[in-house]
Amino acid sequence: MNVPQPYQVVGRDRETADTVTLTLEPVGDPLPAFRPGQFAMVYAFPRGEVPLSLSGTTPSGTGLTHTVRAVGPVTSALAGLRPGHHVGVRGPFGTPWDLAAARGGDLLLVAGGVGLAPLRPLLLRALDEPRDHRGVALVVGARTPADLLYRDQCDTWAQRAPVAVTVDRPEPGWTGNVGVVTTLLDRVPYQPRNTTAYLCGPEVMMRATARDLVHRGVPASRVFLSLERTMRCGTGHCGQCQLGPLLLCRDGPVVAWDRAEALLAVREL
Amino acid sequence: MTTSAGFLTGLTEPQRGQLLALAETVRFPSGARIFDEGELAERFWIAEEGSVALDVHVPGQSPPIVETLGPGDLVGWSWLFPPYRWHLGARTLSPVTARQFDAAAVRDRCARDPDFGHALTCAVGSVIGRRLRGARARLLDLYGPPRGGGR
Amino acid sequence: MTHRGTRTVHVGALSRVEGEGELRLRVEQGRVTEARLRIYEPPRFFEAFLRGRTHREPPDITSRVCGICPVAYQLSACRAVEDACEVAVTGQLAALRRLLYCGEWIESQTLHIHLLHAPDFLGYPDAITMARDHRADVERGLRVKQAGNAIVALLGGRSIHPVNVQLGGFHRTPTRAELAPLAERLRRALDDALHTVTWAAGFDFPDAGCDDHLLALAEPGRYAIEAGTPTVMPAPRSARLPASSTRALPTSTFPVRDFERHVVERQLPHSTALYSSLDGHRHLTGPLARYAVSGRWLSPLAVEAALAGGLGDPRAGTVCRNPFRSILVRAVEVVYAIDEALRVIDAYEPPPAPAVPVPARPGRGHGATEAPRGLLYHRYDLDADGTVTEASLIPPTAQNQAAIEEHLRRVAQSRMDTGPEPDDEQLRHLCERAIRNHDPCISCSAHFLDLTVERH
Amino acid sequence: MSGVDRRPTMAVWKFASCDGCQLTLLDCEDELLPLADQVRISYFLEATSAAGPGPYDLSLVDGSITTPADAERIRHIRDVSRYLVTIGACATAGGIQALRNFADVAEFRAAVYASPEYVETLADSTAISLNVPVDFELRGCPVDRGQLLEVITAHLAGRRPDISDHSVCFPCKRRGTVCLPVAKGVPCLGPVTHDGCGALCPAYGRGCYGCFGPSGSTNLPAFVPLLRRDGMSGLDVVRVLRTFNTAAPEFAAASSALAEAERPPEAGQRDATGEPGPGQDGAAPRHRWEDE
Amino acid sequence: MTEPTRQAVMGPDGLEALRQALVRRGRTVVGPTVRDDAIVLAELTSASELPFGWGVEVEAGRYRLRRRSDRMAFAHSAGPQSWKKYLHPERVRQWTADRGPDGTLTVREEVDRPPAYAFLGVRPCDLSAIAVQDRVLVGGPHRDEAYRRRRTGAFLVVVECVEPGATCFCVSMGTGPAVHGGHDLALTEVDDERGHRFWVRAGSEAGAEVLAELPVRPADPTTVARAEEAVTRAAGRMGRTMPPVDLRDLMRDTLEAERWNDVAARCLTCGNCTMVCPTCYCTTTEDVTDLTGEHAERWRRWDVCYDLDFTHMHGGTVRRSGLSRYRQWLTHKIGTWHDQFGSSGCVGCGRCIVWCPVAIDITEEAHALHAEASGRDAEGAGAS
Repeated sequence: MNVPQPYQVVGRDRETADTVTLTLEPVGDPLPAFRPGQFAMVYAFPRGEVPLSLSGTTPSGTGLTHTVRAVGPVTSALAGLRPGHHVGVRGPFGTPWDLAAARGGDLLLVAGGVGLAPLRPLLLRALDEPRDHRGVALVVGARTPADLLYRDQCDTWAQRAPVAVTVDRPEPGWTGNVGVVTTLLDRVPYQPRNTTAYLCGPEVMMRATARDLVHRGVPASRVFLSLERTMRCGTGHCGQCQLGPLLLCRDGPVVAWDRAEALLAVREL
Repeated sequence: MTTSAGFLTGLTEPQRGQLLALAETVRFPSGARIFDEGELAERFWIAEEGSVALDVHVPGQSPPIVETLGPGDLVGWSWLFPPYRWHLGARTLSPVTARQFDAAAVRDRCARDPDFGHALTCAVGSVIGRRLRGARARLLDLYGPPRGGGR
Repeated sequence: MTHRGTRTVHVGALSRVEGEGELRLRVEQGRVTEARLRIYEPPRFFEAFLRGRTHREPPDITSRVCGICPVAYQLSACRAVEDACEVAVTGQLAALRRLLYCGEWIESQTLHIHLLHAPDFLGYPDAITMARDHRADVERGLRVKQAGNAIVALLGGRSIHPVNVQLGGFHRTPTRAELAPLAERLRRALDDALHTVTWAAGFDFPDAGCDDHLLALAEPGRYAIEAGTPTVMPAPRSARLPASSTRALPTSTFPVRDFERHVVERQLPHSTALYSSLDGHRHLTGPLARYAVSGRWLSPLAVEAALAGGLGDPRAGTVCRNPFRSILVRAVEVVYAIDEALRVIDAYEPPPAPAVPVPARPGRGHGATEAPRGLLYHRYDLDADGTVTEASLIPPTAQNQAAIEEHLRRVAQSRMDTGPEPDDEQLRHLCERAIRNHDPCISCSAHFLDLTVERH
Repeated sequence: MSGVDRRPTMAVWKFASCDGCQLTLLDCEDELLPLADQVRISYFLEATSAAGPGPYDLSLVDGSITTPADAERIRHIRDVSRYLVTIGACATAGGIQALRNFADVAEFRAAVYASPEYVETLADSTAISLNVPVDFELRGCPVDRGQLLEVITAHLAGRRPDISDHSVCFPCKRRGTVCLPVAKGVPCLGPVTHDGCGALCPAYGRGCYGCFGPSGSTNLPAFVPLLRRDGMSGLDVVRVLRTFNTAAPEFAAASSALAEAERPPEAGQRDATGEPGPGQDGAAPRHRWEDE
Repeated sequence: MTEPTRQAVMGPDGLEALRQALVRRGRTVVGPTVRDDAIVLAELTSASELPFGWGVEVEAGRYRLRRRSDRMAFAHSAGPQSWKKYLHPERVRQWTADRGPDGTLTVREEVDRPPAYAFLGVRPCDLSAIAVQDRVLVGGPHRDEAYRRRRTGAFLVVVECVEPGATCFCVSMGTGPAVHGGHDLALTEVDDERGHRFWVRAGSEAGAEVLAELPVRPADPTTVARAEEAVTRAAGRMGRTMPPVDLRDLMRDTLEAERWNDVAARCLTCGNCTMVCPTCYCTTTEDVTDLTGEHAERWRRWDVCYDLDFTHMHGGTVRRSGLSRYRQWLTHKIGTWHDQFGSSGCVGCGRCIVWCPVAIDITEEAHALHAEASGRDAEGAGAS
């Protein structure tokens, strides 16, 4: 059955001025388990649906965590929800982050803006299973310090793994880095040839980062991007999320750079 | 796209030796002003430890930071091109250790050794290019609220 | 504030009328010396830009003069151009046109009765507020209106600016099967419409009369709608204002082609509408005029409705001259239009072609039909390839404007004469009611009311 | 009604137009009373004598700007409206009265009025959006009832209205109408015209005449030859583009280019499709005071 | 129990018997018929509504109905509509949602009960098109239930093609004019000196059962030979071809070709080609609400990659230019469809050519891209 299942908001954390993280628990039977990188179609009654990537894990195992930025009518409605409110959820859809590709090597996570959200469950899993990898590093770019997601958690993560953060526009009192996210690629430790990179952020930022990483020696097949196009159905039937040969709701959103590079190079593909 | 793994990687081993021979190691405490906008660019640095902020003087504000630099980064390039004046200011955000160069001596060396001069100019050019790309990327305000849609 | 002396009362932005206008009354020492209906609806220059268009275009273009009665414009335009091209549309195509027009009568007259006019009699600012206490009456009106719109939408494609009318007939004619569900709906609407007559008959009507010449099309044998000959019932000779119900007087007629010789438009500074007069007299078109010249041709069911509504027997020559009672005449006309629509549907056989050809030829053509608000006249001059070289449109409200102003003056004066001088607010309310009696279509006249009462 | 009335307020305004678009609201026979339960109709002259004060949550604007006083009035309406929707071709593209933009308005006025000096008007009829910022534009001459309700219900629900910008061909094919130009050689503006009517004319065997204006994606230079193939003269094409959306930029550009190419040696003033007049040479409307 | 008849010959009266046999099975029988100057698909209340003696003349951007000199019912190429009209309807409600007074959300899946269809007169190219849509809509991990309910058990009567149109190229796409399975019954129409008749074969058990109820005679060698000959002859009379190359490679390698500018200058982006295409399946969603806002519905309707909204993201439209939208359609249809669904999306029916108002021809564009690519290869070879 491909209709939204009712979920209840059980937690709501304000991340930034326009972004909140919702924790949802099923009202009835839970949907099949979501893996990091996959997304749900989340329905805000009565306005409509938006695709939202999983942004965290819940202790119950049946819950879902989504971080949503209010940019349109549906996301604004979602961002305005309070515990007890209901939403509809369909999923899981799409490809997960390929964590197996990184086994034994370094993990480099590069996030831009709200792109940190889909990477968070991957980071948490990697931190929980340190023996599977050589190392984990996180690089984060944001517009301003106030736009940084999960700020407190970043500090906690930084105690367990190298975390580098930069902003485009500092605010008074900001003592961290200023500049584009690619300038941080030299500030965290990883062995390029033995690294798997996971990028999520604006497409322009991911393209520049992927090129820089490949230039440094990270294999293109191990640079993963989470791509975005219009999605209506999530089930591969509406045709709207096509990127050349890819149906991003099915063959994505996570796509390796060796596939994505040529596609993203063609304008308006 | 060039790697940004340190300014010196743009030079060959011998050239690197030639350049570093002109350097002395200096230390700045945290919060020290290294240079200021408009001053004559008589020296430049390659950061080894610590963090340097490039900033600009705006009346009535604490100087806004344009970009931060870290280990391996070239601090200052205005010394290479006329009018040899800093177009931004630089101050340390932490204690900084850096290699310091006398600009006139390096320019003189470039003039006498065109191969060295060419290599150094390319290395500085590559840094300028990278900073220009970064500046443009930030100009796009990629993480900002979506625009242009309307519907 | 009430005071004797001279004052100006201004009714800005008339409500529950179609289009924009205002009203100004000048009162000097208890005498209403001037009543002006000022139409500030901006001019749109239809007659100017019709020039240079082809002869096939006036029906669609002139439809846009008025979203309230687009069918009236389309069919007056068709008749005028067909007249110029010497083509007559007859038989089932003519019957379908009448059916379409019945649709517009039903929806437009019902709109006026239930949504615009009735709230005046029951004391509400609008039908929506009225619905709180009289929901069934408002809903009944909406049902009848919907039935009228259903006719226009089926035959015309949509209820406002229908797309299916063309010179010579239609683009596509319906099958009998398509009309069948319409008939079903109209039969239910007929009961509702009869109910509306008796409902409206219960309203409290001020005593009033009018001494205008009455002008309407007449077509012996049936109530004129989409065709007919201009027919005049003169004003009673008596110096006294006639009572609201009078006897019919002998009528005279003139051919449509002579319309502009009899009805002359002139412009006054205060208005973007044009005033017109009939052979130098103030005249009135619309339901009272139609009922006076064509009442005897109403269908038996409509005559019964007229009797039940207290309008007297139109077959015996009873004429209604009370503008306040126009709501009853409209309600009877709605009954007639539904009855007539059912008759047309019953007799319908699909014509062999949806339209007859109307090849261009040079000449002048005249067309007049009975829009819900009154007689609507079009005239076009065509050149050899069918290009329109001159156009003239005379809408009912422009013809009625002088009469409306006179009614306003009298209503206001009568109020002054029969009690304590009313304050501005009371005068405003009274004047707005008086205007709504005529369902003026200001958009049409754009060529129309804020009441300014000057009290000097 | 007891307590605070929390219903959003709605106002309906009229400028130069035939009234048809605001009448569309009264034509929503099934929805009118339920709608009045959800919104307070605060200002709607055609329907009510009770005029509530602003500001208004939702303003529907019918008609185009053609007089100096109206240009002033629309600015006031914008000031007192939270969400302003233009309804119909007049408000959205200047309407048929924008034919004056291509002609000499003084001559037009003289042609209609014996005493033109009494009539105050601007040289151009302009869309509301050329005068004040507009939140949503609903097309059509007249607007479609269903679309009007969609805009209102979407506004009430905080949804984006489901109003497509695509061509009339989309609904035409969806409803299974046989393509008139292809199967019969009948000229049809469907491929360049904005959907909204649901492809009404072709369903009645008539070529679309463009009453919803240009679609979101037109290619008129490629389209005009198709009309010519199907038997229209250059002047016919100019006429059909210059009707109810005459001043819509895409239609105006195509009709002006064609009119220029088709101009007879002596273009008389009687040709309503003649040269582009003042106001067509730039995007911005130029208000000129005709009566001083 | 006797073995059901697998092949036979029947006269034209067999068509009405066939229709009735299908109606007796509770099916809604749909087939071609003449309406509005075209051969359209509609429910048949009598086999006499089939277009006996009607043919069509087609060219790019042009379709005209014409009288034939014979009685053939299926001697016409594809019309303006395809079977997706029934299997993948233009607008379907997917669910309704209500919010209770306590804020609880109830979503009900729409489970409609479509008629059991029987399609009479499916051309082989269109049979392939149905197979293509099967792969798209019910062949993946998620199934489109509205499609599945209509498709499951639809009875398909294929009529082999003996009269291809000037815009046909099923031979290039390997989908016709002969039928190669996937049908319940296959007919081949013959009208010669021996009379007007149909060679009938059953392609399924259900087909065989129906065949057993029809007024047939044993298949005679002459009829079979005439029928096979007519189909073979049709294969040689295709009005169009595709370039004899791997179209998937061609599309992948020509994304930046000059030719796209040329076709973009002509394309109206009106979307007609996708609407008439029997395989184009794209949809968009509508979330509609009632006035109270307490009841909402989700509808799905056909959408088109030519629509600016089709690729609208919060930042704007991805495919803004007409060029990119035409390119998306063509490269998807004959190129990336392979990547996505394991076959071409084009079956060679020619509808997009006929119903394009400005006569853009998919085969001409493919040839031009091929020529441009070949020219470029040649240049490249010369230069090296």
